[in-house]
Amino acid sequence: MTTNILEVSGLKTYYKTRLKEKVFAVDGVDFVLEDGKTLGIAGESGCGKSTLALSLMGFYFPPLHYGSGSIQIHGRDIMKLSKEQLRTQISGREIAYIPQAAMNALNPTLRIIRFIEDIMKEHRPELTKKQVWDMAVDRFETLNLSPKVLRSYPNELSGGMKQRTVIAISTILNPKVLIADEPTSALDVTSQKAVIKLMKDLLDKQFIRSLVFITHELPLLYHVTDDIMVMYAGEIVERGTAEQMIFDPLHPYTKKLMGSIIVPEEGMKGHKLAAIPGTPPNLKHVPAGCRFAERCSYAQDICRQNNVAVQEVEGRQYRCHFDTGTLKEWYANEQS
Amino acid sequence: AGCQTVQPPSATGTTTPPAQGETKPADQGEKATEPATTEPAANQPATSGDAKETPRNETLYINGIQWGPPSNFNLLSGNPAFPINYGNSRELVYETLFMINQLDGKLEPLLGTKYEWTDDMTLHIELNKDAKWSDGKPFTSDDVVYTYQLGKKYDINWSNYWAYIADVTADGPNAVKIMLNKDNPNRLTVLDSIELIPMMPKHIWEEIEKKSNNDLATIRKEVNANPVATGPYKIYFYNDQKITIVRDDNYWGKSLFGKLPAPKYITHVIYKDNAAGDLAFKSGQVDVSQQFIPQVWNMWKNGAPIKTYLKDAPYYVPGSMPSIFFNFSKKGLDNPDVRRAIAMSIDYKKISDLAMSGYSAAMQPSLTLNTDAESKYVDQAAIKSLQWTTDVKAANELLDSIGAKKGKDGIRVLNGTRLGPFEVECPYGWSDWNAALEIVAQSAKAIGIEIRTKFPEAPVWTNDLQTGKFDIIMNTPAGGVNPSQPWSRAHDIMYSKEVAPLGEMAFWNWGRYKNDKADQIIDKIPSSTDQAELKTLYTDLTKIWLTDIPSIPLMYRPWVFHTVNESVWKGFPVDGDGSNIPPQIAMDGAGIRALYQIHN
Amino acid sequence: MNAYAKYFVKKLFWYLVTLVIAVSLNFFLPRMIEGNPVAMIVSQMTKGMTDSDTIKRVYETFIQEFGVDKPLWQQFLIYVQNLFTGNLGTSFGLYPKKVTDILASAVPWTIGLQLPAILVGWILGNVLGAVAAYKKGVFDKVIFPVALFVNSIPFFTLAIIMLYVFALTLGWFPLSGGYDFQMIPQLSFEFIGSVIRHHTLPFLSIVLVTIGGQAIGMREMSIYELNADYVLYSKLLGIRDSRISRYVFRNAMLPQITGLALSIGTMVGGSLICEIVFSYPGIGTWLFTAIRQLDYPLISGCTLLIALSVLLANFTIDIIYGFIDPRIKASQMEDQ
Amino acid sequence: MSSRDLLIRGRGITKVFGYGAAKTTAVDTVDFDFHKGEIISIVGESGSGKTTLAKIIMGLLKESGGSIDYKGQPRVLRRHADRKKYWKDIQAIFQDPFSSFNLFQRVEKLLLSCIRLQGLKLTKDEQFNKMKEACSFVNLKFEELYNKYPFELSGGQMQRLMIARIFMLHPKVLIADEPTSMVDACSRSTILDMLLKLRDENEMTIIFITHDVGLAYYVSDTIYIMEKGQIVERGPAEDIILNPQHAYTRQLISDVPKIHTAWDLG
Amino acid sequence: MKNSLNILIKSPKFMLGAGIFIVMLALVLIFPMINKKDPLEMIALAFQPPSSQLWLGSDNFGRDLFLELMYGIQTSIRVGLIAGVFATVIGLIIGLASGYIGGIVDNLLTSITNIFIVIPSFIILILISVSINSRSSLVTAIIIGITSWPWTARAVRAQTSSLRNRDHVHIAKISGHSTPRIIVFEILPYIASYVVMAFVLQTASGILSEASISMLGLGPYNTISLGIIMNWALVFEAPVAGAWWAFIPAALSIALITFSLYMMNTGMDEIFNPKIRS
Ligand SMILES: Nc1ncnc2c1ncn2[C@@H]1O[C@H](COP(=O)(O)OP(=O)(O)OP(=O)(O)O)[C@@H](O)[C@H]1O
Ligand SMILES: Nc1ncnc2c1ncn2[C@@H]1O[C@H](COP(=O)(O)OP(=O)(O)OP(=O)(O)O)[C@@H](O)[C@H]1O
Ligand SMILES: [Mg+2]
Ligand SMILES: [Mg+2]
Repeated sequence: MTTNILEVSGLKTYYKTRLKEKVFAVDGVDFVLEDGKTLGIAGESGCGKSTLALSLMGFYFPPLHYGSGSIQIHGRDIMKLSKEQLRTQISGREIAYIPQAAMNALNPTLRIIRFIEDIMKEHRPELTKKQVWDMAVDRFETLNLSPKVLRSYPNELSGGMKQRTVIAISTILNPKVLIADEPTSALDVTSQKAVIKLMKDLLDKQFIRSLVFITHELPLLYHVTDDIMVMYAGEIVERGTAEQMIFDPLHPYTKKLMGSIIVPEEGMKGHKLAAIPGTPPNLKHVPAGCRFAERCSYAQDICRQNNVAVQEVEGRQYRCHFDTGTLKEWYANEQS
Repeated sequence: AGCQTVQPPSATGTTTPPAQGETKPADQGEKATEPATTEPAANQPATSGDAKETPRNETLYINGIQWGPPSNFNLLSGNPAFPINYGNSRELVYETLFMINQLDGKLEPLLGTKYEWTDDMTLHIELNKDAKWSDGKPFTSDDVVYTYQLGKKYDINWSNYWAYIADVTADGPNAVKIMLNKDNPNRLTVLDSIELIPMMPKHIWEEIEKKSNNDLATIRKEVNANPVATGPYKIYFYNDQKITIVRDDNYWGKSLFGKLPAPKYITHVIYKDNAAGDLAFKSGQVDVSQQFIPQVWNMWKNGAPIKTYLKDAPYYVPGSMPSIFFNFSKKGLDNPDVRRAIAMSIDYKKISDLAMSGYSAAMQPSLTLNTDAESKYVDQAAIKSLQWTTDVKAANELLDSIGAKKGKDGIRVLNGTRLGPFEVECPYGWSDWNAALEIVAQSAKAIGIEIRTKFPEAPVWTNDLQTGKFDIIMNTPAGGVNPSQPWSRAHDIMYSKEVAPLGEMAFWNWGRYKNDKADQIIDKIPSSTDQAELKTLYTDLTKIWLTDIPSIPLMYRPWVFHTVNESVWKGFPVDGDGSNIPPQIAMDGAGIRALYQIHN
Repeated sequence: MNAYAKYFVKKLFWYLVTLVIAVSLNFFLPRMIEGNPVAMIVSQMTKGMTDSDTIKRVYETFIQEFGVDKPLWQQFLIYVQNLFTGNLGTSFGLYPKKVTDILASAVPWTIGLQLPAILVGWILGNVLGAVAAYKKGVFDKVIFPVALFVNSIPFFTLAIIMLYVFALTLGWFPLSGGYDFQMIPQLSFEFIGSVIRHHTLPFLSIVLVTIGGQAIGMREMSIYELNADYVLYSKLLGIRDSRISRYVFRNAMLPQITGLALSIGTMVGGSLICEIVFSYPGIGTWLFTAIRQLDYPLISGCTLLIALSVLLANFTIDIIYGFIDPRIKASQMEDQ
Repeated sequence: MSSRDLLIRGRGITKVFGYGAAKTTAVDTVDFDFHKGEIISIVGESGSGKTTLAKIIMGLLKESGGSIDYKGQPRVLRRHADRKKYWKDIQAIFQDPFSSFNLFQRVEKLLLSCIRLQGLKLTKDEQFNKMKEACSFVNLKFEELYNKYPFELSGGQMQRLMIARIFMLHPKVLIADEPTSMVDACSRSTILDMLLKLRDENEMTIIFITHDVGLAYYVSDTIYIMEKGQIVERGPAEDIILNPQHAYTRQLISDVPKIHTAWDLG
Repeated sequence: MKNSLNILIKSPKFMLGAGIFIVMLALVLIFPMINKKDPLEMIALAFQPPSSQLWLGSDNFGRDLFLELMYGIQTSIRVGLIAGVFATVIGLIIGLASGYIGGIVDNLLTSITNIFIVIPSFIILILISVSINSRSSLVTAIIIGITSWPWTARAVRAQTSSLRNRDHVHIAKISGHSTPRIIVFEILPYIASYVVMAFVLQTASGILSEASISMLGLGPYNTISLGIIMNWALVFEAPVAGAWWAFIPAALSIALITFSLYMMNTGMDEIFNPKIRS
């Protein structure tokens, strides 16, 4: 029997700019994550992926502010907890985070092991230094990192090592949910592969139960996650299994996105890429109606007027006025 | 070699390391073998109980004589520290034959009892038989002869007297004869010498000479931390912040003065600047101040027991005449009418009021000071018509009359030469002089002459002064109170013989003024004995000076300031107390008598 | 480490070059002044003399003794030669004192005054700056501008105002000097007490200005550090604020060590004004007197001491720095 | 393809940074032959020397060894005039769009300077039209952009503007150093399409620098695989990708996640 | 840029600083036009306390201190500005040359800069001031300027050498632009805000330096500056005489000007720096 480990509903968060305007970068997001499942989030740059990741942590630092909605971990709404409860009970233990820029995520003047000790002092104060050391060595070794790394300063590590170190640190408390914000974007393909393997290992060994993986690299998500969500302008536009999303997209935006994938495979050369004209809307003034309408080649008047509700078909959700049949027909026509 | 700091043994008898870390302890032993220190009291406080500080009521604090830290107490070094400094007939440690009294110009007996001219060329001096050195040895004519001879042997402070002296010989153990040089007889300077040359012990310095192979450069390096001398005090302690001397209770002069001086200790505190010294003086930490204190009357406004020699302005007895000198090679300034116009434009009252806080009496331009001792040399009525007073209108008229017309900028042009900008120069920080020159510059503006002030560092000023690198420069011609005044002042202002050309160093007549008549008179005065003749000579000389105006005196200034704070020591001499003790800060010349008069 | 050693060898070389230039400047700059220090001494010696020949002879003996008759470059060679034997020459103004003796007597006073003052001022300034950045509010809006204002008062003026207010008007502290004039230096409680009482006011004045300067720098650094990624990451791992602010404080403070090094290095030179105002018997007072008297050997001696201390402090800090802050070490290596 | 004219030829190009122990050989005896109208990709992992090689070709870095012929003649860059002449034919697009723009110059000024660079004397209207044409070519509305500062644009817009610039300049050679590394997949395909279009219209030689094997395969005629400063394999794109010979090439291709073939994580 | 100017105006720190500075500047520029008297004229007795005629009393020369203060502030600001310009321009040129040209030139210039940083500038300032014969306020300002450029040079160099590797500079190069053009159009705008801030700081420290060396008696001759007013007050022991008015107003003026400049700098820093960092 599956339980929902993470349940998000109606989450809205915004940035307050210097000129006091509100920019809703996450604008009414609902989703559930089942225990033991992995979820990918994809989308164009600036669509709010990183903001969503941060918002899920329950901590808000200016200029990011909480708007409304709930985030439940094992049915417990973390937005209703006090800051102190959140810090001691949730952060790092229940839900952990891998930042987008792992390069700067580590205190440059602290040896890795000292940082781990500090984390343990907060969450597992009963452990001795020796126990912490053993634990860290153990974990680092499973991630193919030599214990020497523990004694290093961050700047003594290469980019790939730093990335893996951050992953190790984020998961050292065996959090239930791990949120990884583009953990491989700064790495070359070889290191990327190593990191992916590592995350898979962590899941296999059940150090983490569930994973939210954020990236704009669709082929990567295809291999890593069970489900994929596509975000556009602060909203979720479609969700389905990885298989479905890559080979059978419903939403026109997803469709275009999949059309722009380039991989070194036979037949790729000369294959016509799908181009999306224009740029995503400015989140300061989102257009009424479907946010993608402006760039959508199938858009009709109703798209620009009415708000679009999420449709659910066979366990898949998508945010479009048109039913699956219409969409599939259009896509088929295009093919020919 | 020499020990630089004298350390008093501490109360417990162990030697404490000196705070300044300058001393090589080994030197102590070396010193002890010298005859100079056979008397152990020389560097030990007399009371051995608590030696941490000298008791306030037994110590006289003074300031304003020594500015830098003391470097040595060697008269031959050229720059000995307080209380040895040469040139002020200082009588605390070394003593002179006679003491000058600033008030009446008379020489009072000290080591010498009597002097007389036995003939035109011979000065006979009798010495005090009681006098002895602090190591107990008697003071004899040999010491006097030796001291004079040192000046012949080496280039030292009193070497120049040998230009006028043929020989100095002993006349028995207690008398000496000084023979004048036939080619250059100068009675005045010889009289200077007997009140200025400090007597040095032959038995000590012969040794030092021998040790140094008669090489002056080596002798100069002798610190002489425990000088053997005849005076009432001995060096007790010194470092960079103060010099303390202690009374020699075996002082021979007890017989001369009838008692010992009152203060057991005299401490000169070395302040970094006037302000620090004045503050200390105001608060009673200093008893006698030789500093220029602006608006001294403020000091006693609140009833503080502070006094000057004179109760009212000018408060101090004048002793010198700081003046500005013109460079005779500068176009514009070479015109006597321009110089006269400047002289007439200057607001002397303002200089006295603002620069000197009123310490200078009304200006009566002359080569003499307006004191009883000097003014008698000149026929005042004869020079009256030539003397200038502040009169801007007349100055302007004078300039108009010689055809110096004002240009667009308000500055006059004389025969194509713009009158200005001329720089007027004196060392920075000599505040009364700085202010005086600011007033000169302002005054000149009113008659269309542009004068700018320039206040460089003292060595730069010295250099400019001597090499003639100036337009107008301020300096005191022959300061000091001694028997050769006002001759030496006139000499410094006007004498052109032996003066190096511009660019080389001149030691007087810095503006390179030249007047043969004046030279003749200056040559003649020192050998003249007839008072009437002297008066004519001085009057003629003054007339030349008033006509040519090579210099303009800006103020009368005391040679030494003498302000006392009587919160600890009382009974300092003041004008009209009948004591006839001159305000020579209780340690120069006859002023030393004050030390016997003061009390707690 | 090898590269690191090389870095220092290179650094050392440049410090030596700097030293050579400083020594030359120290020698030539004062001698550019168009004055004649010997004439000064001689005019003092020949007071009242009316015979030019004698005066000239006196003058020439001194010229020879000080060697100022030789061409400048020859004097320089002699000077450098003497330097190697530790001989800084004889002072003109304090003839026949040795320059080394004068310096030796002054250095303890200067260090005794400056070192504690700089350290205390530095620590207080850093704390104030950090608190202003972290707590904001009163600290940022009131205390910080006040520190800035104090820093805007010329030190000379500040010291004099303090002197008149606290010493003259209120009489809390003595006016000037290193100790009571009645006293004779020795190791007794009274004397040490006196030294301390005289020490307080100059000490406080230095502390006051040091605080302002350091607080400004520290505040800026702290604000910068507070925005660093590692702060967010540490928070999301549940590390408590107090510990994070320790990270920030430490990281912001490390660059401030340069400031400390510079102050310690310029201590001897920086003491000038304070010592002049309080008539404190240190190097600064000596230097100034020497300049006033054109006492070449003493000027060169003082400035040499100053240059040496600055170089030494910088070099030491360069070395220490590399060990305590890995970031600096990395950038030092990059410099190569 | 060999039938085409040889445009740039490099032999034994080497670049050494630093000296002594700190010496790194960033480019190590590299040979290359670029033809007119050819699209070449240089592929390699981070630090393999791609950018260094590109800069040498651009004439921004001086090679430590080897020789480059341009249009059959040895390339001379000694004097500023020589360089100016060479640079007339060459243009570049750099990796980071944010650093490629002078943030203090408006878009309009950037494009105007291209017109000036070509030495064209145009009236205001002509200038306007030309700029508008360039922008519409890359799918941008000039009217909306011209008085904006670069930091008011999105990354994708910046990249496209850079290409509009190339379109106005018509260089003979374009060197594009990871021109799409900072943009996401959708913008990437737009940009690539435009570049290909440019080549077709102008017979332009394009040198692509990238670490993305898929992209190299998609756009290029010829691929050079670079590892540690050396070219380990070169040839037609199809051959290299579908039939890699060198072990390094094989590994590179296998490390890329694909969608039709399994991704071996073992 | 208009945008950042707008934001600057919103910064209370900057506005406070600019306000104080402009008010002072206006006062000292306008007052001498109304009161045309010669500030050097000695019209009263020494150290007269403030009264209705002499608003700030008289100094040791009997001059009107308020009038002197007006001219003194003018001179001080002028000296500060000239020193600031010199320091900034020298620092900018050396920093740009060393950062942009690189290589041996960079090594050489950097070493020179470091040497100047290490050799205490205040001491050099004093030594040069002593050695110079004719000290006008211009000469003083220039001396201050040429002893205080190294920090600017260092910072400009750091920024330039990172800007040099920015791609738009490469593009400009490939476009055949000349080096001066590249420096002026591609590099200068980026460091402009920093240079303005450095200039403000240098001006402030120039004013402080002038005050310090004038108070040591090494300032210009024949002018009035705030430092010189304080110097005379000290030389004539105004504090001993209780004449606070000869000293405190000048001290406050300096503090106020410098403070206003510091505030402007802090305000600008908060506005400009995030941009430089991002
Ligand atoms: N500090 C901020 N202040 C104001 N707006 C911000 C801030 N940070 C981000 N935004 C805006 O929020 C939106 C979402 O940003 P976010 O970083 O979440 O995007 P993303 O999907 O993670 O993009 P990327 O793929 O580039 O990482 C963007 O449009 C951006 O302009
Ligand atoms: N200016 C330089 N000084 C010293 N070494 C350099 C310099 N530029 C590059 N290198 C070195 O040369 C090698 C190749 O660098 P290059 O930038 O050409 O790699 P790249 O293939 O472009 O890598 P990336 O994909 O990360 O851009 C690297 O090891 C780098 O450290
Ligand atoms: Mg993101
Ligand atoms: Mg690269």
